[in-house]
Amino acid sequence: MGPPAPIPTRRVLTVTELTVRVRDLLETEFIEIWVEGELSNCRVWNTGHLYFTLKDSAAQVRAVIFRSALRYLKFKPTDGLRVVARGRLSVYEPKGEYQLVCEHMEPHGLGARQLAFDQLKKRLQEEGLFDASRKRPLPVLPRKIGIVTSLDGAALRDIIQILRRRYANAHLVIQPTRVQGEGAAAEIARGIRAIGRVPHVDVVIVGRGGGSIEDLWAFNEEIVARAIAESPAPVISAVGHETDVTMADFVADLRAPTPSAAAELVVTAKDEFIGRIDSLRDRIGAAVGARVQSRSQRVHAVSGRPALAGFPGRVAMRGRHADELTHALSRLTRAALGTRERRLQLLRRQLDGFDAGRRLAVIRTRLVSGEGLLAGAIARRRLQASAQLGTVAGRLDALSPLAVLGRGYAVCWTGDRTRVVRAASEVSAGEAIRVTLSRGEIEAKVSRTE
Amino acid sequence: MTETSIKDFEAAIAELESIVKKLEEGDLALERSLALYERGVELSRFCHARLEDAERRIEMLNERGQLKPAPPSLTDD
Amino acid sequence: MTETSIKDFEAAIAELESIVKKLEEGDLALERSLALYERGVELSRFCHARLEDAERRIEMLNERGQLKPAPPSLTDD
Amino acid sequence: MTETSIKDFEAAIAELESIVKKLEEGDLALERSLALYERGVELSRFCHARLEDAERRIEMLNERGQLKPAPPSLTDD
Amino acid sequence: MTETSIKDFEAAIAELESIVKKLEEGDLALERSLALYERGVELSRFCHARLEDAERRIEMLNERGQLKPAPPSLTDD
Amino acid sequence: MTETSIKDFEAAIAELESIVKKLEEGDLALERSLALYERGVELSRFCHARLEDAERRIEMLNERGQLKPAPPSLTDD
Amino acid sequence: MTETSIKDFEAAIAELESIVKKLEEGDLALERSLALYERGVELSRFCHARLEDAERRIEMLNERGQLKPAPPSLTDD
Repeated sequence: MGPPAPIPTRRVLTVTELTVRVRDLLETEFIEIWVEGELSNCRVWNTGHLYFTLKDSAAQVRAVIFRSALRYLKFKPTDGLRVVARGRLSVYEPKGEYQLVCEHMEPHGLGARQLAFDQLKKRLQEEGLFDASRKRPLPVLPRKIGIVTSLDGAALRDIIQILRRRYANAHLVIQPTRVQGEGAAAEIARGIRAIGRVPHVDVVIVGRGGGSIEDLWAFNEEIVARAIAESPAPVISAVGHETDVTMADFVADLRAPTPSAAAELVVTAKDEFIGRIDSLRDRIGAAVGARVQSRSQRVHAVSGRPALAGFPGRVAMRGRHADELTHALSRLTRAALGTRERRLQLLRRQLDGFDAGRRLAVIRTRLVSGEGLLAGAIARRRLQASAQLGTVAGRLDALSPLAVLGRGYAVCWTGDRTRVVRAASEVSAGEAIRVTLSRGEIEAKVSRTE
Repeated sequence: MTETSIKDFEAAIAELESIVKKLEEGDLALERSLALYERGVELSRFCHARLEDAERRIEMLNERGQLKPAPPSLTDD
Repeated sequence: MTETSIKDFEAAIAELESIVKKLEEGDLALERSLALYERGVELSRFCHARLEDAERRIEMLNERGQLKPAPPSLTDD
Repeated sequence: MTETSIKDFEAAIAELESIVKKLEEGDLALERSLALYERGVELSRFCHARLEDAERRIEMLNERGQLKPAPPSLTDD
Repeated sequence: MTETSIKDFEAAIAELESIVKKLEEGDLALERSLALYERGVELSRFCHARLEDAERRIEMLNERGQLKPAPPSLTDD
Repeated sequence: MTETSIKDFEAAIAELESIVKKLEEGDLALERSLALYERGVELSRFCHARLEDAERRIEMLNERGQLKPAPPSLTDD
Repeated sequence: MTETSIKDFEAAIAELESIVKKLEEGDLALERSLALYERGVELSRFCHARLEDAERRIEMLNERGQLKPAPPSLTDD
């Protein structure tokens, strides 16, 4: 608490000015102060705020704690109680009184340590030791579980019991330490470091059973907090009961309200593990099985589709079509040839029906007949002519005037054969005459006439 | 003998018949009948010659061309 | 012999037949009958020649390529 | 024989038919009918030759690469 | 034989069908139908060759590894 | 057979399905459909082989590690 | 099986979970899902092994930082 600033001389102030300056001064200078004193005149107004006076043997100061802060007090303020109050100064101008506006109040005795605690907490917080980002996840299955606690007390037994129950073959490494009293903090810090050096310790439980704030105090020490922060394995703090929050709790990767709770946090029950793994295993089995099966169905379905399975048959059908066409081709061509052959055959028969020989024979008959008739006709004509001639020639023969000559007569002609000499006188001697006899003629000379 | 030309067989036959007729009627002078007779003989010879000629020609044709004599059936009618 | 041209077989036969008819009707002069006869012989020879020719041709056709009988398979149906 | 060219089988058959018809109707001169007959024989031979040729070609094709006979089921109908 | 190229089986079958149709419609000249027949035979052989090839290939595939028939449970639905 | 590489089971089944679809749509040339068929058989075999391989691997793992047997639906087929 | 090293139990569980997720979400290629399955089996075995691996032991550090078995009073529970 520094001395007030000197007031300039000869500067006359109004009361109000003075009061304001005092107020400003007090309110800027006494922002967070700790005051120790005895409570008196404690009186809760109907606003819920608590008005009281802090006094010691020589002085007193008026104070107020507002309802909002009053709620968080871990004790009930009563007259006569010695307390340490934290707050700031303010001025009640109408009466020129200053008063302490209390933000926090503790029973006296804890005060110094609390202050140290708060300061440490603030420092560590500023260093970032409490940052959520520093918090490491716990191993799912720690190979070895470190325990830093007292061999006495129920805490260790509880932890062991719970771990064994959950995970029978859990491997525990215990670092026995004192957990209260002088030097306990250093021992705990050393223990944490020692555990940190044991291979395969994947998680460390640091803690103790419940007790008074003094009993738990070792876990508020910086040395412990730093040891926790530096631990290579994540640390679970398990100090006291739920209401006690220690520095160790702030720094630890996880805070458990009790050692038993810490044990439960450290390891999931083995059965649950096995169940979980098997369930995962079953799920991948089922998933892959379903996949293979669906694939198999798909393959079989597509392989069995008629378009593929029936393909050879369809090719064969094409073959049948080709065969049919080929057959039709052959049949039709042969039919075409056959038709032609038959037509030709018919024509041939018709042509053969024209018997040239017979035709010739008929003609020959006609010719021969004609020839015969011709020959007959000419022969008859000749005979006719011959007969005609015969008849007339015969008659002529019969009428021949010389027919009598056969009987010995003769006809005497004049020499020129123009006249028949009927009387001797018609000729004279020496004159030539001709005598026609029955056969032949005689040429003669008249030798004499008579 | 008057060598009067003879036209043909038929004319000869006709003249011959007329001569025969004349001769049959008689009353002809010997000379006339002799002349007629001789003319008749001439005509007769002419006719014979013609007939022979015809026969020869027919025969010749037949020989040359193997003209078959008409079968009896044809000549009989 | 008058060598009048002959058109063809049918004409020849026809003329021959007409000649025969004329001859049979008679009353022809011998010479005329002979001439007709000669013509008839000529026609007859013409016809014979034609007939022989025809026969030879027919024979030749038959010899050259026996007009094959159609194969049974085709004629049967 | 008049060796007029023959176009093809169909022309030959058509001509043959017309010849057969003419011949059947008769009344043709000997010469003409003979000529037609000869032509007919020629045409008929031509046609036969063509058909034989065709059959030979078909047979040859069949031999060359066995033209599969149709399966019984196909030939039965 | 006109050795016109054949594109593929389908073309061959199509052409073969058209040939059969033409032959069925008839009225073709002998030469033409023969030519069609020859072409048809060629096409038919082509088709058969292709089909045999195809069947051989299919058989080869089947020999190489039986194409599994789908299990009853799959084919029944 | 075109021995085009097959990438994996999925590619194979996709190609197989597309092939079957094409074949079902029909109207393919013989050659083309044959090629598709061959490819299809190849793919189908590939798929079957892969599935068998997969089943064998799954079974092997189950045997080795005493894991739960696959559900009946997988082992039955 | 790809024998990728497994860091620790946590990694194994995490990978196993991611594999389950991948497999259950589906649409993986067969090969890939098989590989994942095999990996999953491997991981699950690893986890099982790890669970059985730990010795049932309670040790204690003495003042000199040495590990000693814990007194029976602690282990006999």
